[in-house]
Amino acid sequence: MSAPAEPKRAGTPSLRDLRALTQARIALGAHGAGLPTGAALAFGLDHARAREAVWTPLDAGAIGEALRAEGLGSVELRANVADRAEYLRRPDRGRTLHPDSEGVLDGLGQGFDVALVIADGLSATAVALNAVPTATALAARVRRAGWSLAPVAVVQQGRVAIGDPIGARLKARCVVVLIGERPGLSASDSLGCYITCTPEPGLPDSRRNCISNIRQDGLAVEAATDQMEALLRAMMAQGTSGVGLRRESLVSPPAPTLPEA
Amino acid sequence: MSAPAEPKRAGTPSLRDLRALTQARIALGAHGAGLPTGAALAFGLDHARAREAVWTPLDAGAIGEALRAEGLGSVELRANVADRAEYLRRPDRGRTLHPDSEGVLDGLGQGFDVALVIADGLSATAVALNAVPTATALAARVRRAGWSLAPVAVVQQGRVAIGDPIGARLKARCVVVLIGERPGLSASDSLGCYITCTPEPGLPDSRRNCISNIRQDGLAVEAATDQMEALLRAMMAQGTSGVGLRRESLVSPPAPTLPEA
Amino acid sequence: MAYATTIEGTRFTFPDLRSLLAKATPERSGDQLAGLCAEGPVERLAAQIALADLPLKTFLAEELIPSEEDEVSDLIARRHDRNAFAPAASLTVGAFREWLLSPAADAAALAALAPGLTPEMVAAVSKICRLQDLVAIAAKRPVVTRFRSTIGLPGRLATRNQPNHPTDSSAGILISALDGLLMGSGDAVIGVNPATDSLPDYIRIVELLETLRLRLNVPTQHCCLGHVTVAIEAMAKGAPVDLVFQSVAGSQKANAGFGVDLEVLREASEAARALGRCPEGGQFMYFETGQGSALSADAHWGVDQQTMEARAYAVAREFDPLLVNTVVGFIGPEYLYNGKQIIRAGLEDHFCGKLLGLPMGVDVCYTNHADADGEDMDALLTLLCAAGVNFVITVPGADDVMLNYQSLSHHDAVFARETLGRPPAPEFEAWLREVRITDAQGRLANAPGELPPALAEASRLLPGRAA
Amino acid sequence: MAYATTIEGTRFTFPDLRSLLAKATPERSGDQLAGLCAEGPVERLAAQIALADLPLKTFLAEELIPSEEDEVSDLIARRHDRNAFAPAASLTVGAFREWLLSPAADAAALAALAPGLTPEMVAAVSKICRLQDLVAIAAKRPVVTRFRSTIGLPGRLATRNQPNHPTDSSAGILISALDGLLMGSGDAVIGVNPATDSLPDYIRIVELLETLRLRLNVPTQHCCLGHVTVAIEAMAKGAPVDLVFQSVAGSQKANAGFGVDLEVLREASEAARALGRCPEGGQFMYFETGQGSALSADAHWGVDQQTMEARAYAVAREFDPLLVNTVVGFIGPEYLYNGKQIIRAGLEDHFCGKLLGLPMGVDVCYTNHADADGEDMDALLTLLCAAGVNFVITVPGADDVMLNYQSLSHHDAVFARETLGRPPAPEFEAWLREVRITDAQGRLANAPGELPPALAEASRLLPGRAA
Ligand code: B12
Ligand code: B12
Repeated sequence: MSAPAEPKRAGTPSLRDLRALTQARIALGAHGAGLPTGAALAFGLDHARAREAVWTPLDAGAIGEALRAEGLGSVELRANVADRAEYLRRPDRGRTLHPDSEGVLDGLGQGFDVALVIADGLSATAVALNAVPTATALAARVRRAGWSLAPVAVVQQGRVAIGDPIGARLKARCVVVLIGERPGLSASDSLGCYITCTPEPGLPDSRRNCISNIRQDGLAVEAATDQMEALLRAMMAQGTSGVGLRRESLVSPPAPTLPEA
Repeated sequence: MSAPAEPKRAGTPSLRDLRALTQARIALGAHGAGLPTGAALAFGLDHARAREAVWTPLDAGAIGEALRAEGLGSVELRANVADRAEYLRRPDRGRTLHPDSEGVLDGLGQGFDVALVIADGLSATAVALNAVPTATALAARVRRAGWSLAPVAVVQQGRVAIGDPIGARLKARCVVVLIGERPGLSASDSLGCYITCTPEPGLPDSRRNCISNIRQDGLAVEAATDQMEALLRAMMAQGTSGVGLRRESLVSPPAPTLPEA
Repeated sequence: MAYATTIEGTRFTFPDLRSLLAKATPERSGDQLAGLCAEGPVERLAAQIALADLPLKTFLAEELIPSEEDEVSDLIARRHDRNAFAPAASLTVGAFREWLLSPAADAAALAALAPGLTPEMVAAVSKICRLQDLVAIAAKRPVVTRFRSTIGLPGRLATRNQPNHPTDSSAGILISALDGLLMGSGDAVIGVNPATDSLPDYIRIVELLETLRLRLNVPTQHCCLGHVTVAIEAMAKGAPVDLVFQSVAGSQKANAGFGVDLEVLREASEAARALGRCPEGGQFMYFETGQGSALSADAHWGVDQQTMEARAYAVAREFDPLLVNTVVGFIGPEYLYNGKQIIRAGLEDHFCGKLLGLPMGVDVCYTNHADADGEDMDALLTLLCAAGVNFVITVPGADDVMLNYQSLSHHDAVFARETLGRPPAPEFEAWLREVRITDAQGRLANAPGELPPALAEASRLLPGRAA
Repeated sequence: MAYATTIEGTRFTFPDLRSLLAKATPERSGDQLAGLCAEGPVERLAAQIALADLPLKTFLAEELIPSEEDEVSDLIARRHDRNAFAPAASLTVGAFREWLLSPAADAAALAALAPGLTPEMVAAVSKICRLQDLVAIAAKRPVVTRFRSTIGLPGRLATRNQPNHPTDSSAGILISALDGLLMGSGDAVIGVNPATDSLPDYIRIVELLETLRLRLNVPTQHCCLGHVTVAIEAMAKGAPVDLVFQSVAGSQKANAGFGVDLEVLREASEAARALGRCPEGGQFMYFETGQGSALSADAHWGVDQQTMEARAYAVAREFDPLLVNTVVGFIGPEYLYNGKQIIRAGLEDHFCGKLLGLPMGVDVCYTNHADADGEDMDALLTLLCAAGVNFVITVPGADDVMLNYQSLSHHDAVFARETLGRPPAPEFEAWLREVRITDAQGRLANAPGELPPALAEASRLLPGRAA
């Protein structure tokens, strides 16, 4: 009385054997149109977890500690948002600094080549896991390139564009925002990187460049910072970023090597 | 380009001419399956209004005043409910008295033939419009029948079964609850009447009798109190109420006279 | 017996079957009111995972409400058919869901299995089904009944024409019924909820509906939805009672709250059969149910409202009904808080009823104290049509002026016919064409409210005309 | 010009057409975010009543965004066809709704009217339509396009197979695409959103998809959803580009936010035509849109998000696309807060697109920061199938592992085929049978993940096998 499980035909391969090639939920099986019960319940549980991840708060202190351990100075800021519920409904507020945070920046000096911002975005988990290693690797490259780096700004309740007022206030040539991407069902640890040249409040997203899916099963930190450095070099050279940036010079990520089946 | 409006055929009547026979939304017309725009928007507006009616608070003071003007004493009580939102989710609480209200009853004496309760239920509007006239007419009948009547209990956030603890505390032979029925789309002024013999907390609804739709375009106050009196007489005689009550003796409402078309 | 599951190191335990079922139920205000629901999504998932692993036959070994104290439990136990159950006897709830979805579970297999299923089994499996599963499975299980019309044939949708009036005015009822017929509604039943509850009114109403039916020769049945005890008295006096109606619930105590028990239902059913109005082999009982009614009567025994609802179907099933209708959004937000809860509950009820072999209809409806609106009903109607619901309720302009709630409009049935492609019962469909209410394509043929010539007869019923 | 209406003594005024439209829009978090929405249900109804009385032609006289400052407005004005509009020229918005619902508005009439309609007109009428109206009207308006498969034929549903991978791994994309094909998904397009944005990756991806298509002989088209400027470069290098993709929005400024304008879209379209891959008379542009993108780019001009969305369709219409896809729940709760808002928005977008003559598909989806779940998607898919949607997106197990959101699963397409009776594009349907992915009834024929013998060829594409 259970769905007929055909004997595996000799010679023809099954996608099930190749599941390691992607995190995607392939070869789940089906009963009529329905998912197997196990897969359906796993989906429900993953959904509950991913929703929780959105609401998990950022431990900014811990990030600051970890940065310090890597020899990086930092300051804590917050966007002009009351709480997480408001954050979700008011992205505009997540793009501006809280009045209390504006003063903090003024004491840091101005005119850096690169400003680095770490913001919770939609996943504090992604930031907790991946922001410090990424920031550390990037800082090393910045130093090697001979650029000046502002103290890292760690922002609560921030959106991508929070980099604009921060970068502008620091009069940075480029601002790099490392931010928690919205949590997915299979991964809530994905970090996004958005880089903007001559940041100022009100810039459109077409003025930024993006590197996405930085996480353990996604883009590795080394490959990601490779791309960041290449983008920064192009921006410094051309004085612009976003769709106007010529990309010829950029390294393309190494072609993924296919595991043997 | 508008839907073909067929010429009215001579001889065959149209329901449109007979709309006065019911408040129901008959002969609205249709475009395909759709309501005419006017009817659709009217529906939306009526829905918004009906939802408002649910949330309108009862002016218990005004009810007390009006009862006094008719020569009826009353007390103000409230059910054990924090606010309207809780009222909607917790009907169990609307069936018990707030601790503050229990003492109020103790000062009123005990052993009445009839206790009368006016409760907001789901429509304070219905109570504001119809409760006092109904209570006044019923009180006159009670007096004429030679029964004793307790001071009227005016209850905020009450459910039908709030009559049980009130009636029990007053040791009333019968309790009559006049309560706002849930507001409909066309009428939010409909009053319900629920009568219970030898009330005590925990009685099932099958132990009550109900007279419903008391309002201007529904059951008239005179006809309603006629039925209430008949029910009370049967209950006093048989010592019970609800599905066990023999109904032969009850008056049936007068057959509605059909208006000429 | 206790049930448990471990999720990422956290152990969740459920002391008994009742709590396992309750915690596995999707969020619902009624279970919150009863204090039975899961604390949050993770506990709910844990319960669903444990429930999926439960052997189906556990429900035969462990009663939710003891038979000794509840005649509904007793009925469920007595009527269970072990032979019919055999093919599913070794399955867990989770594997049962998979089998139900598989092509093996076709109409014949599902019909054969029905007597082997208990309400608790179908309630349990429904709790681990998504809306889509509830639709896909139910769509494979037609349940056909007949009186003067044939209801529940695949691809069709019948309607109850519900011409209520706040004072039961004969003219008001009549004109509303006619309005519905002119919109093509009424093949399941023309059924009036009486505002009054007296015997004379009951008799007056059925006689009125009988006259309407005979004059217009409508191939349908009628009903006054008074209390079953009133129906019994009316039948004794020779009133033309087509269908006997009663609200029923899932425990003896809840039914007592409605003033009924199995005995009185049996008496009513026999009385109706004796009238001989229904053709041999046809059906003539009409039941209504709805999640929350047991809790409302304080008679739920600590069982979640959806399982209690499925138990009500065991009561209905005992009497081979023509129509079973879950009035899903009717009671209010204390049981189903918003459109989302109403939509799911409607599909659950339909699914459970169908698996148990009942001719399920749904009153697609909401009240003004719930957080729901007509658009939620649009969604539910469309989903129910996909699931193959037998019938829905329709009233003029979606507004029931006596019961104070919004059901579907007769217009919505037109939508189901014209857009979703669900014609009414074949006898009624033919009648609609014959009297020219619809054209050859089954579309409404007349200007609103106009009687087609073939119904001139009806005009004589109207006030101010010779009768 | 100001607009006003009086309800029971209270006068409601709306200073201009923009505010009238915004206040008439059903509740939506994006309009709340923009500070444009009605204060409550009564003000909303007042706006809807005033809007219903507005002559349709007002939208020709009064621009929401001035043509002088916005090339989308300019496009709308330039392309408006007064002759086509003539039959509706005298209607109000309310009467237009009634006509759309009436049988007179059949497929031919709706097709003839389309060039006479502007986005603002269809947005306006959608605001006074219930879900059911949106479904019933759209269902009467098939829009058919073709490349290797024919998409949008009445009664059918195509799917985009979306095999995304977080690092664009060739093997990961390939296996996911195959998984989808084995579930019967991919007749609208096999389309990858690249995680990377470099030209070499773009070219690698289209070459990979082209190999897959040729080896299996699948009658479909493929697409890499990179930025249109990258597509132009790739075409210049001779990459096998079937479809040119771009996200578009309803104002010049919003498009600038996406890094595009009409000029670059035209350039891309001409480059793709020059490749000659698409048969004569076929279509090869693919656009995506979604409510909220204009506001997100601070480029909404004080216009509500649903009207802005309809304006994006004017951009799409200019380039005779094969596919237009509204990614309805994709962005997040700041624009569509919950399942209810997503469901309505999906049906509005489909409706508006279809009335304007576009081959509308919908990405039935939600994010984890929205208050929505898979059951809302079940409802939306069922409603969209009733409305005749051209295609939906499907991914393995409903989980897009790169874009971090939940779309439909390939399984949901099986539901649409088997329960809702919507087969795929005829060419693809035949292919599925031929290679034995489906049986004679169109049901899935294989155990999960198993390649049928006819697809043995595919196995050579897999890693670790000879290519
Ligand atoms: C949500 C989203 C969008 C939304 C953004 C609106 C919004 N309010 O969130 C919409 C649908 C509008 C969008 C559009 C596009 N997106 Co997008 N988007 C995403 C997604 C799924 C999540 C982003 C996220 O979580 N951000 C974190 C939160 C906290 O940030 P936020 O401040 O709330 O939102 C900002 C960012 O999302 C940013 N953003 C979003 N997409 C893009 C793309 C680029 C190139 C840039 C610079 C910025 C940017 O704009 C938002 C408003 O400031 C990512 C995938 C991922 N896994 O991250 C792709 C992703 C970032 N987008 C991508 C692309 C290609 C685009 C488009 C260029 C597509 C196109 N061809 O037109 C457009 C243009 C965007 C622009 N404005 O310039 C790519 C970027 C590839 C790359 N390495 O450059 C990604 C990785 C996915 C993909 N492969 O398609 N996108
Ligand atoms: C809601 C409702 C119900 C719900 C009640 C559950 C609930 N929690 O609300 C349900 C669906 C269970 C129900 C069932 C029945 N109802 Co009823 N119900 C109504 C309705 C639509 C609204 C009532 C209302 O607004 N109450 C006000 C609020 C504030 O009260 P409450 O404390 O929250 O709820 C209590 C009352 O609603 C009461 N109640 C509800 N119906 C009935 C019926 C009778 C006879 C009694 C005594 C009490 C009663 O029970 C609730 C719990 O204590 C009315 C129609 C109307 N316009 O009023 C019909 C109405 C009162 N019901 C009616 C009937 C006939 C019944 C049934 C007997 C039907 C049947 N044949 O089985 C059953 C039995 C009820 C019982 N328990 O004894 C008739 C009464 C006719 C009469 N004059 O006696 C009415 C007028 C409608 C109708 N004509 O069908 N009902």
